[in-house]
Amino acid sequence: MSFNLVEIIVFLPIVAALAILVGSPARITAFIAAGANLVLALFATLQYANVTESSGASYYLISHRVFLTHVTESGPISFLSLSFGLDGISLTLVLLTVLVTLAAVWVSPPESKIRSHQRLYYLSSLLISGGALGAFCSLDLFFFFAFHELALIPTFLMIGIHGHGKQRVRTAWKITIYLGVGSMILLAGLTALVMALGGTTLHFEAMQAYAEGLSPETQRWIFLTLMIGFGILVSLFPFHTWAPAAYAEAPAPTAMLHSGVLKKFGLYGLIRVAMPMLPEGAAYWQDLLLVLLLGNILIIGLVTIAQKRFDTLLGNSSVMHMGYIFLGIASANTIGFEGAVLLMFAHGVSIALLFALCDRLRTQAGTLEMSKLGGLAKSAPAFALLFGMAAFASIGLPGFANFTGEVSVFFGSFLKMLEEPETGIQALQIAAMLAIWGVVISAVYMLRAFRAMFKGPAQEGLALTNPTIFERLPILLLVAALLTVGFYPESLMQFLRPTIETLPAIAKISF
Amino acid sequence: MPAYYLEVIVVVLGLTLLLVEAFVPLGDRRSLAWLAALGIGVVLCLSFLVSTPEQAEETGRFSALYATDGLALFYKRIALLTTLLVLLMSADYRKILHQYTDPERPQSQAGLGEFFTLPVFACAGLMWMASATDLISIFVSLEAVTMTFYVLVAFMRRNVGSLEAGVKYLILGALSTGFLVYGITWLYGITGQTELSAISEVLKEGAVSKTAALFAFALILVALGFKVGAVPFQFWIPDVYQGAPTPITAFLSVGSKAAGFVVLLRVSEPFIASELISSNVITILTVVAGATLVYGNLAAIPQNNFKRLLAFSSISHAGFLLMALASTPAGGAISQFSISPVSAISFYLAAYLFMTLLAFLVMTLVRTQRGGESIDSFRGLAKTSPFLALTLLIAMMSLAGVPLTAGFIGKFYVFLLAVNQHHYWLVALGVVGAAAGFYYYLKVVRAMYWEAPEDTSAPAIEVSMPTKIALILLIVAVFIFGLDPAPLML
Amino acid sequence: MLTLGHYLIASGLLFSVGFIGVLLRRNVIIIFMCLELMLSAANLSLVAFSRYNQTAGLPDYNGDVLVFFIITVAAAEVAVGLAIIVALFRSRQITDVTAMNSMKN
Amino acid sequence: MMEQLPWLILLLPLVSAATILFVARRVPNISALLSTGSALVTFVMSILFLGFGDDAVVPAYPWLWLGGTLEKGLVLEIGLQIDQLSRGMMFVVTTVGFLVHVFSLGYMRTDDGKARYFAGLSLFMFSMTGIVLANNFAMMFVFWELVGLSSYLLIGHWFQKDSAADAAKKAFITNRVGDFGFLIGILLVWAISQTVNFDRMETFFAGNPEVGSGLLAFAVICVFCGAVGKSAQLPLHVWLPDAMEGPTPVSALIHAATMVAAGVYMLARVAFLVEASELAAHVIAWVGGITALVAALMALQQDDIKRVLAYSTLSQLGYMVMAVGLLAAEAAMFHLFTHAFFKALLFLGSGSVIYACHHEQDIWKMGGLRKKMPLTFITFSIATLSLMALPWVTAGFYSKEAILAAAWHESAPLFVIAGFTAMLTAFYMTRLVLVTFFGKARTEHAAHAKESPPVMTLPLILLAIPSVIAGLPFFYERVQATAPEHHGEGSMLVLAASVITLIAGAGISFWLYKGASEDPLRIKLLARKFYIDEIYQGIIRVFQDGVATLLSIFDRYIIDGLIAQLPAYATASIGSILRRLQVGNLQGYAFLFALGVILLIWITLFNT
Repeated sequence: MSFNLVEIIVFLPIVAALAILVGSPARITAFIAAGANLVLALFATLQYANVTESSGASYYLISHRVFLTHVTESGPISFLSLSFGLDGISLTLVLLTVLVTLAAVWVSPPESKIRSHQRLYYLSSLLISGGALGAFCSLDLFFFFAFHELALIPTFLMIGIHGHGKQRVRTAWKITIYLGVGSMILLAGLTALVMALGGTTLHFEAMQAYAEGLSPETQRWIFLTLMIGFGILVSLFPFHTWAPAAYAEAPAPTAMLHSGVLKKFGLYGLIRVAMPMLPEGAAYWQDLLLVLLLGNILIIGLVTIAQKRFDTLLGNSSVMHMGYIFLGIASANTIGFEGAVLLMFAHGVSIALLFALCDRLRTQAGTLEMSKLGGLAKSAPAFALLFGMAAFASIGLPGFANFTGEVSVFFGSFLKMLEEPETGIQALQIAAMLAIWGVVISAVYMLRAFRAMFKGPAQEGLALTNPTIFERLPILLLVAALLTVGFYPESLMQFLRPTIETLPAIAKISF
Repeated sequence: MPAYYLEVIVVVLGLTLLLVEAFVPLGDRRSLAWLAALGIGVVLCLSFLVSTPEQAEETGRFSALYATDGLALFYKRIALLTTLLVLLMSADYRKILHQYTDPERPQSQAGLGEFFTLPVFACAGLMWMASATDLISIFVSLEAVTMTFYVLVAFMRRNVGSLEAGVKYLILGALSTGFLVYGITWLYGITGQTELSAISEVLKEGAVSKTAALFAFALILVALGFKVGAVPFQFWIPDVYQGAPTPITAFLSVGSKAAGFVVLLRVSEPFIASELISSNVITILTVVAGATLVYGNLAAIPQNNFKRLLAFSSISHAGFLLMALASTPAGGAISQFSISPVSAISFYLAAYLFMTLLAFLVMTLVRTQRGGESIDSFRGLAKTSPFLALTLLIAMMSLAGVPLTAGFIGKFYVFLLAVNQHHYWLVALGVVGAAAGFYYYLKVVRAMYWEAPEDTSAPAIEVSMPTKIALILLIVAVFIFGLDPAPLML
Repeated sequence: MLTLGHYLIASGLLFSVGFIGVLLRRNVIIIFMCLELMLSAANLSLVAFSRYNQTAGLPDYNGDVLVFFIITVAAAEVAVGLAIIVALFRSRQITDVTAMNSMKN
Repeated sequence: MMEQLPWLILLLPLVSAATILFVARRVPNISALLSTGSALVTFVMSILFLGFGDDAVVPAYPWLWLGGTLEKGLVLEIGLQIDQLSRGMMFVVTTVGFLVHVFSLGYMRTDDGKARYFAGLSLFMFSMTGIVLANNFAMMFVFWELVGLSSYLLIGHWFQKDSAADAAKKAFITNRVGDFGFLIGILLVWAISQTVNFDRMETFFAGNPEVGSGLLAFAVICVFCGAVGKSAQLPLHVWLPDAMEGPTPVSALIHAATMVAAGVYMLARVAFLVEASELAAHVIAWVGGITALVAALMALQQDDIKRVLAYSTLSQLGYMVMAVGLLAAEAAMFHLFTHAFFKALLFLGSGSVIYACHHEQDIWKMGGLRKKMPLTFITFSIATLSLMALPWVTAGFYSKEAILAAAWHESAPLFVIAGFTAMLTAFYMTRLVLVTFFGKARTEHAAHAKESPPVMTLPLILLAIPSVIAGLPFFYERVQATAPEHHGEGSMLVLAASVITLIAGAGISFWLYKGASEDPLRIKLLARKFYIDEIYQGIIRVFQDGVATLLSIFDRYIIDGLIAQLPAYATASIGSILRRLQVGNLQGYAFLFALGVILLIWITLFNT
């Protein structure tokens, strides 16, 4: 029963969670599992790097365990199989998950400080991480969907038990049922897709082979269902109302993992399943997607400006940044997709970083009401510096990964105008121009928050301590990740570019 | 070893148990339960050695009456496993039972013996139903099972609820039998046959008057709908499930529902196969499935008695199962999709067995040691006994259809089938139902994990060894078959 | 000359009388009787069918065999049913069906 | 080795900023010397550059390779362009940068955030060099934002002061608004010319001049937005006066000589774009002209010494932008070149005055400093004369002359505006010098003011030299290839106009402010800066914050209500209705059973 590297990466957190359940010390096991996973992921990246040159296949480090076969005249093909594999996109998202998980476990308080259900605190972070890893690496549509849902109950319990604020029970209910409905709609869409593609297999590549035969009408309504399903999971504009409150009231690790990592599942789903298999459907609904993502950027952007508390501000800002990634996906060309995946990585790391700092602020300063805080930079300059870096990263300052992602998304949305100059400015370009105004909105709310909390005269009775070296390490880890991808984007692009250029049914660069 | 030996052995087991209870001076009646459970266990193992029809030597008239195909064996094992676990539950439940049978004499365990043997006879009836392919044997086996359940439901003489539930179940059960019989007569009248295979030939030729055939099917559907808990006939379920003793509610919700579905599968097959009436049959099945989905899931939302909640949950699962049944390709066409409604329904029922009995096992323990059936009596269970809380959490996750549990794969197949047959309205109702499921299944989880226990001094619930093993096995089953459904696929 | 139709109408009427009896009457015992009425209606139509379904001149006796089964099952049902009704009567001294609604919505 | 030199000049300040931030934070003096050292080295290297002669080709580093091949596909690279335009600008940036560093050694000696200050300065030098040497729009945009960041850090250096924190935030956000337009401009130009590299872009536009005029005009105007944001042209000028909250050397370096000039430099770099679209050039010219006029008007009534100089910078920048708009990019660069020196000198001079008067900035609380601070007075008046464009003697004359000549040739109304602004410039500068240095000391501080230490006066002297000779051909040729010629027709008229305006402006101001102890002119409108700040504040409060609160209510109640709460309420209520169907009594159930049977039979029999 030999285990492939990717399987180890996926099942390590889940096994660690079970170990904690059975009784092994929670924080240490979680630490070991998260650390080991980071090392394994880096090892997989190295292996992936030198494998890429040799063969032209799209997936690497494949493991394939067939559970159900479907007998066809040309012999049995795998209907349901637990198969994992890595390509550029899933590798980037695996790295994101592993990084954020380590940071989340690192930032969680030691068991002594947690009131009750200590084991659950660490167990749920590991389950969410394992679920995300499983979803990102799975090549089988069933397990792609199944692993993602692993995180639903842990989030419910974590927000309910360890969350902050009086409303947390209501918010826990809301996020669970909302995501439950979203995943059920997605399930209906996916089953419709499976059946439309012959219903003989759930494996991505095999399904892709059937994709040509689909008539545009079926493509349209299936893509709409998938878009709504994925949209709810990713807090696309009208379906976003669960996200801000949930992230604000969730405990630090859950907020970090859910907004940083799990939300990328829907986007990954759009890139991996919806766009390649339903190209006409995607083209048909592009205008609707553009309007919704502008809702994300402009309307939720302004709503973020109106927030009085920093954690709800962060929650809304994570909803707003989804708009850019959707813009990358909506442009349906290689540059847009590369920008989208880069932005997924960058936003994941930066929002996790911000939630970690925000949680530390909440524990030390007692409140996150921006009007009550002020002049904290005087008492904790190092913390202010780190917070500044995270804030500027999230509003897209060059040198950080977010800017690289945003720039490629914007270039992607103008690529069509470059390739066919006679078409001139289309809906996509107008949407992109309006979306760029989001850059100003994010600067406004982030700098207002930074100015209100850290600058100005020091307030009496409000002192922040500088983080100790041990506390600083996870934050520096995430900042280092943002800087590496910001200054040297080729570190991720060398994997992303070949994969995205071989993705079927999206426009390539031809000039 | 031909298949019907299994039923014979079970009946003999029941009789010996009665004799032992009558003559052997037993210290504690509970040993009867272990004996019964042991016997049932042995028969379960035997069921794996049963020779399938090819090896069976005699063909004769009997094989028309009694089928030993894969489907029959599958549902026999479901019946045996359910009885085994119900016996386990009743062993735990004897204190409450004793309290309501004759409270004056604390030591005497007068009525207890029958409570352990009747399920064995009911199990024999269920096994027979699984392989009944003739109208007469269907009717007889069905009545045998309902008869035993009448007694079991009304067993707690001193408890008002139990008696009331018994009477309700009796009257409405008898009413549905009346319709069953009338349906059988009409079916026999128009086709002149009583074996299902012969009936399907006659219906395929279509030499029969359409309205008469549909009328016969409607009548039979009334009776089977009642048995399975489909919408227009499900009003008895909440009251009877709440009133009956908890092990019997579990037996009813799993055993009788599974047997009801296997009979429904066998009876509806000829009607769906004949082009003459298949479109009408599919329509009525779709309507009933949709209504059951809506009623089962939505009425469960305001419930706060856990037993009643599980009753509505069993109705909602019946809805999903009917959705699969309604997605059989009409007119006997075979769809290229590799999973047939029969295998989907069988897998769903097996998964349903694991998760529901898991929930009932925990509920029996909480009922006996916390004294309440409402969700509030589960408060703070996570602090007082974390293992039970975790088990109930897993059961609720699986019932709600959270992936990587057997419950989800069941729902996944049902959705696949429904989409394959373009029943998009059913899929939409399924989505709403499953979403509502997320709410009412997690209500108890909230009670367990967030609210503090009412009296913090209550001792932790102690779980006897066999029950603990059963719980662990069921949890493993829920996850294993949630990951790899192959072993349970027909 | 009595044809199959007459018998069917008779058994149909009998069945509906039994059914309406169950709906309207309040006393449990009376309801029980009406249930038996419905079963006997089924027997009547069964016998009629087997009488008129001639196969090569001889009536098809399958229906009659089924009648015997129905009669025995009805008997067993009555035995068990009455036992429960008696137990209910002993514990609550009522036979009125409408009084039994301790469990609702 | 020679082609590695440009990389060194770019990365040295970054290295110094990084070392200060991570290593030398605890030891402020060392970090100060480190930063000044790096400024000196870059200054020396930029002089070496001047001797470069041909344009050395520097290998570019592919920063973000988005697709296609390295040559053909979309590759955003960090490439350095060394031509006479960038060499000249580098000379200006490094000279003023180095002198400001030296001045800061004295000015910031006692500041507690000294290490952070010098790290900010080095970061600024890095970003500014990045903009100057950039050979493509993407890289320029990257450093454009980094310059915005460093100005945010430096303006908000004394972050304890609320006004400084707000000024920094205001500067960054206004710059961001400019960057919004700039990014759209870059993307449109990229879409039109299929490249972001300046050289390839130039060959493209040279190749087909009849490219879509409407789209190109919009694209160029968007690119111009970037310049408006950075060089504080009219709509987005509000941040520059507030930026005076930062330490004075910062104002000198960033808000006089280099950063604000970045916008003009960028327009000069893409002059071919401006030429390609006639409508855009027209817009640019008029925005420049109006900014010059309005800024000069506002400068008349300011009492804070640094605010006067800030508005005068605005007005001079208006001149340069107008020149670019009139397709006279060389004149603009020439004026930028000379203006950098004397405006830096003016700011440093005012810094030395403020330092002497114990951080007093209001000119009416000074007076009579002529005798007490002779050196500062002399250098300050030289720079003032150069700003007022005293003919033949000062550098300012030559460069302003070039712009007036260009205005004369292109459009009469702009020439009139330029002339009138020149007069206003003369007026407010004379007022400034008279009130600050002449008459008697009005406050204690002014009375006890004494000359600043040599470390601060040395840069003043060093800057005074170029303020005079920068305009002369022998100096300018060495730095810029072609000085704009003087002897076109009508140059005599232009000369006469500038002389007349100079005398008129200075005269009136001299007559008004000779020995005045408080400001005789009381024009509320100008003192309150045309109430533009208040108007902007109102717009933000209504359109942004008002709409934001409205939207957040809309979001919490209506969207959430419709999409989440309504369905939840609907299902729950249906649930409770269905639940009441369980009536509890047997007859009820039997009745519902009967109803069910009838319904079932009806559906099976009567519809397909």
